[in-house]
Amino acid sequence: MKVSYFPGCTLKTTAKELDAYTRASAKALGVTLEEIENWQCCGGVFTTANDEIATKLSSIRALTEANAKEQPLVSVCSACHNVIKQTNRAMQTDADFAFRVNNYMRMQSDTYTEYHGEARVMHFLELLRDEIGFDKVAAAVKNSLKGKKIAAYYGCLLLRPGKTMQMDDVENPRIIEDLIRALGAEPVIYASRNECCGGYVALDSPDSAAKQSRKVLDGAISAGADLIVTACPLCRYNLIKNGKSDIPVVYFTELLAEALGVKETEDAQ
Amino acid sequence: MPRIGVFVCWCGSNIAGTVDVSTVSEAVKNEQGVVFSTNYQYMCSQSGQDIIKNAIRKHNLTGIVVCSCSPRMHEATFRKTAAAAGLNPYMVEIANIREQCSWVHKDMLTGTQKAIVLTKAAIAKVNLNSPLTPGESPVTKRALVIGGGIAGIQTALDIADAGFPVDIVETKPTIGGKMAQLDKTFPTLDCAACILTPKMVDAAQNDKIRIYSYSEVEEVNGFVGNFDVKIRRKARYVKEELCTGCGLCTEKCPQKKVPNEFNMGMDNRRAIYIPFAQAVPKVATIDADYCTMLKTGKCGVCSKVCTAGAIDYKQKDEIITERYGAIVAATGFNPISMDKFDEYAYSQSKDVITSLEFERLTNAAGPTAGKLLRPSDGKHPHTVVFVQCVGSRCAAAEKGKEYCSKICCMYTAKHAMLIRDKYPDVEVYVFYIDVRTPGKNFDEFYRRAVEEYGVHYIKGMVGKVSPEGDVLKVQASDLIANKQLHIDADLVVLAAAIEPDKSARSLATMLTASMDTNDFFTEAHPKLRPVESPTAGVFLSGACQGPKDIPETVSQAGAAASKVIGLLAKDKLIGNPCIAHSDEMMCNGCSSCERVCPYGAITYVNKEFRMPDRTTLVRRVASVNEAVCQGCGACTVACPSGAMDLRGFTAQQIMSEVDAICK
Amino acid sequence: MQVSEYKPRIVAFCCNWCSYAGADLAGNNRLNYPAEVKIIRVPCSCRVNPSFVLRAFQRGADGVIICGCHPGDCHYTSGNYYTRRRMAMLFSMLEYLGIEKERTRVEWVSAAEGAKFAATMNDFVETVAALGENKRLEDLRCKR
Amino acid sequence: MHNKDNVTERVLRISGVNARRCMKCGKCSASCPSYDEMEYHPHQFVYMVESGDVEPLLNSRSIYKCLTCFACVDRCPRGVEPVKLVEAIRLEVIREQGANHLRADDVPAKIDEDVPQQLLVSAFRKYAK
Repeated sequence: MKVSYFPGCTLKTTAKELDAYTRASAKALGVTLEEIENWQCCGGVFTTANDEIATKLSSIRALTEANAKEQPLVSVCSACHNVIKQTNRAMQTDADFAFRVNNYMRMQSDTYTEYHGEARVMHFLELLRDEIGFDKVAAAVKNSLKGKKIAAYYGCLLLRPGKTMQMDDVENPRIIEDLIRALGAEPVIYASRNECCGGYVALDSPDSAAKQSRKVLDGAISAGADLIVTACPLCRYNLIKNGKSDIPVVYFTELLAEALGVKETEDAQ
Repeated sequence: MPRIGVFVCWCGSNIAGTVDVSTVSEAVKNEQGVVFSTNYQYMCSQSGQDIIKNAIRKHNLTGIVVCSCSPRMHEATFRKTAAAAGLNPYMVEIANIREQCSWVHKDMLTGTQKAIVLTKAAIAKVNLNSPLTPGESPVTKRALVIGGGIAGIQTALDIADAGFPVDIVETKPTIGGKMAQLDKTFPTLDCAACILTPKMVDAAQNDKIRIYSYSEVEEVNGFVGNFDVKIRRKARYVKEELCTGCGLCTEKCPQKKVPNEFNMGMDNRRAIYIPFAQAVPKVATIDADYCTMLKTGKCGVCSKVCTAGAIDYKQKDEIITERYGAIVAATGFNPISMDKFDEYAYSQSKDVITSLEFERLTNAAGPTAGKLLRPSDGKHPHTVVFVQCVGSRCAAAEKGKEYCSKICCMYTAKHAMLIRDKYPDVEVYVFYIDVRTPGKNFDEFYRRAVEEYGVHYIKGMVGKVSPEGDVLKVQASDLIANKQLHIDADLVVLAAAIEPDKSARSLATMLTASMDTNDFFTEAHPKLRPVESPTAGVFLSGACQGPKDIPETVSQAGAAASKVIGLLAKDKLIGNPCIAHSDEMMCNGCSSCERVCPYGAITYVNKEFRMPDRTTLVRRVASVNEAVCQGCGACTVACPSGAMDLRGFTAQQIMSEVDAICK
Repeated sequence: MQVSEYKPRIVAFCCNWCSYAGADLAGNNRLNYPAEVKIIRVPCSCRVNPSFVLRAFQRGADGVIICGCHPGDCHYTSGNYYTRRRMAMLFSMLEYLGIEKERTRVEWVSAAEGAKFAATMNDFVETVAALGENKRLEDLRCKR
Repeated sequence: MHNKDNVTERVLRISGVNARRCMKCGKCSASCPSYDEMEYHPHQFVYMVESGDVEPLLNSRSIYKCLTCFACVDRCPRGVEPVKLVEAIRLEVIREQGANHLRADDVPAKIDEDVPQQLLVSAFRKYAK
């Protein structure tokens, strides 16, 4: 299948491997990722103020492009996915916002067609679960990760706000655990897996961010994990920075690429 | 031609002080149909009534207008007067010239003019009145109670006590309901079983009461006084009349891994089981989902050990039909699912339990024989956290319930107190939003928990429960101290919101009884008719009408019973003749009236009509059940073809009043 | 002065259980309201067919008010909700036809609200009187 | 005098929050991971906005401590969405008072070479106009 793909700024810089492993795994699973042309940075966080238009337009541009191609819009970075999905939801539910956005976009382009959140926004995890199916993923595994005890770290952006994200049970998610199982490894459940890593506060108050990250790390370590996987470059940065070298933290796509046997291929470089 | 008499009352000076009564009786003399008109000091007095009676006879009156006080005062009086003189009582109209005229106007001219108009309006209406006769229907002197919890048991006992036969239909293998699962009861701390089980035995032994356990209501037809009800008696694969309840089969059954619902799944039972020692009827039931014999045809242990020969693997569901005069819904409640509240980790840790599970945990007949032990490892807990309002007062409909579940504050105080009483070493925290204790001795009870038993009540909610190792890390607000608290708990108890039993909705549909948005049954009037459903002959008992504790349930059960007794005591039901009536020739069968009727009084029938050309035509037309219609008139307005009208308040009559007033 | 001379014709439909009893209570308490208000008793406000309102205007009424039980208190459970919806539609149609919306009103008056009944009627009559006669829908052929 | 009512009104409008729905259960504050970093806690934001007492919030560092993790939104039993109030108040400060909390010049000192882009754009979005 073909899907529209929104990589996001970090995937072109410090998180190049997240992008590469995603592309390699998608290819191995028969999914074509068509990168959105001239995509712009999502802004990192969704602004909840309902009078903010400009900060949401990059999402709108990506959404309308995917919609025109009748493709779902897939991203892999938690933050991009969160911003795009929340923006799309606002287009569906906030008529006033949609009206103003549509007016603005029309001024930019004569060919713009009215948009009300029709596009389907998916995280790469959802693509794996709902479109490909974890059973198919499991069947495609070449190097089983058997014996590894892996802690899934969701953070906040993947799941919340639950009403909008609708990925999984916000308080007791299982999508990454199910993926871990599909790859042959053993998921480790711990309570802080859906708590915030400290996020962007890391810049302003590194200490308070460190406390958050520590809580996550300690939770995963005491539950017996050998490895933490995440979908978010900022989560990974915070966990690695505050985890010293207690436990490795990798992107879930790296794990996927490894299990599918495409980690060392050209696609992943 | 109508012959109408007009009788203007002075009411002493009450009317005559502001209304010139003789001008009124004079002014209407030439109104259409009026053949007699007079005035008198007190029309409601014996001599006043005699004037009316004599005039009816002397002038062959076909209708009368009494200009007097409000019809709410003396309409019944004057209808009786008319009837005594041989006039149909519904040929009487009242012009309210006291409350709505003489008493609210000061000036004689104004009052008199208005009285004349009101009288003319009444005359215009009575011209169009037709004699009405209330319908009658017989009453089957047997009641059905649906649900065998404390509400249903109490209702049945009270009805039986008045001498009427009553059947209880209970979907579970035993009656007793939620109360049978409880340990102690607030605010007296007497044991639930000690006060409930004697009532269960009373019900079983009462020769007026039949208990259909393991049965469900499948279909309801008919109406007040005459409901035909189909009851499905589910196959329990045990002959109820032969089983002695010895329990041998339940000990020998090799299928031991069936979650025991009576203990909220905290231990296991066998595939053949008696829910608890005091079950009524004390009869074994085979759980077809687990029984090896029923599933594979190989086993038969219970049959072998049963000396009474009661096991019957070939038993089938049986449908019985009974006729009842009255039906009481007593379907009760359940705690809501905790799936949507996993911030409390209910599905992640065995040591996070609901309050109903806690009841079983402290019950001497429960899975731990009453010892407070953690479900996960059987260890004694040292810190117990109670969380109130889990799912109650929750505006998100997809998660919880917007209403207050009412019983949680009190049972939590009870639980906290019971722990501190038996195990003073255990620290108990209760997180609450508000403590709501309106009820006799309720607040005193809660204060005792705090002051005498040292339970820590903290205003604030719990944000998250994190199972870490063998502790439950509780993160919560203390709003008074303005602090975030972190407590390491061994056991967390959730006061889950309660909701009506799932069976209530389909039952309401069968009964055409209305429900609110939360699936609680709606009462006929929220203040004045709290135990009656708007559907005649259907009554409400217990938590199916709204959250209730035991004392409230029992008093409502008694109230419902007294309403049932009042109905069954009648030999026949006399209806209100002022009800809807459909002109079948005009009805186009559109169902608009059926949809607005709050009582389900309108049904559609296929009727054969003889056409002018002598052919016959079958048409679907509305038919009003006269015993059920209450005469509100909603259908008359909904009817697009004008077929539906309301007797006593016909469109013609009301328009004639409008015309008279606007002249 | 001229305005106060003019006496509008007001038809008030009152449900038997709440508003008619409220009107009786106004009488019991001797609370005055203008004699122009003439009450028609109906079992429930939902018995009021929009055609009755039209009829009143056709026959020369200057204002029509419908009184029922408070929402949630209807003797017949839900009748007043029907009234509310039906009359909202009717009134907006009437406004479209040129009958000022002040000439029509739905009010909830309970059996205990004698004072509210009188106050409502005083206010309504004053409002309608200020608008003057309704000529828009009056059918002169019906005039005597 | 600073027109308090206008600020409150603006905060309510751009947040789209109905503070009156709050039943003061404190579940937002019980869920907040930044609670101990804050001088005013989520439930106080809601209460203070509801009662028009926004001034202290505008001047508090608490508005920069919110992680926008949406835990308060997901767990609020009344659908109040406290995070939106925090955001609106922060925007009020940044927009109306031009008080950027983060200046580009200060950034190099705060970062290391591994800092993801995402952190910088998020922080600027949250702390600066």
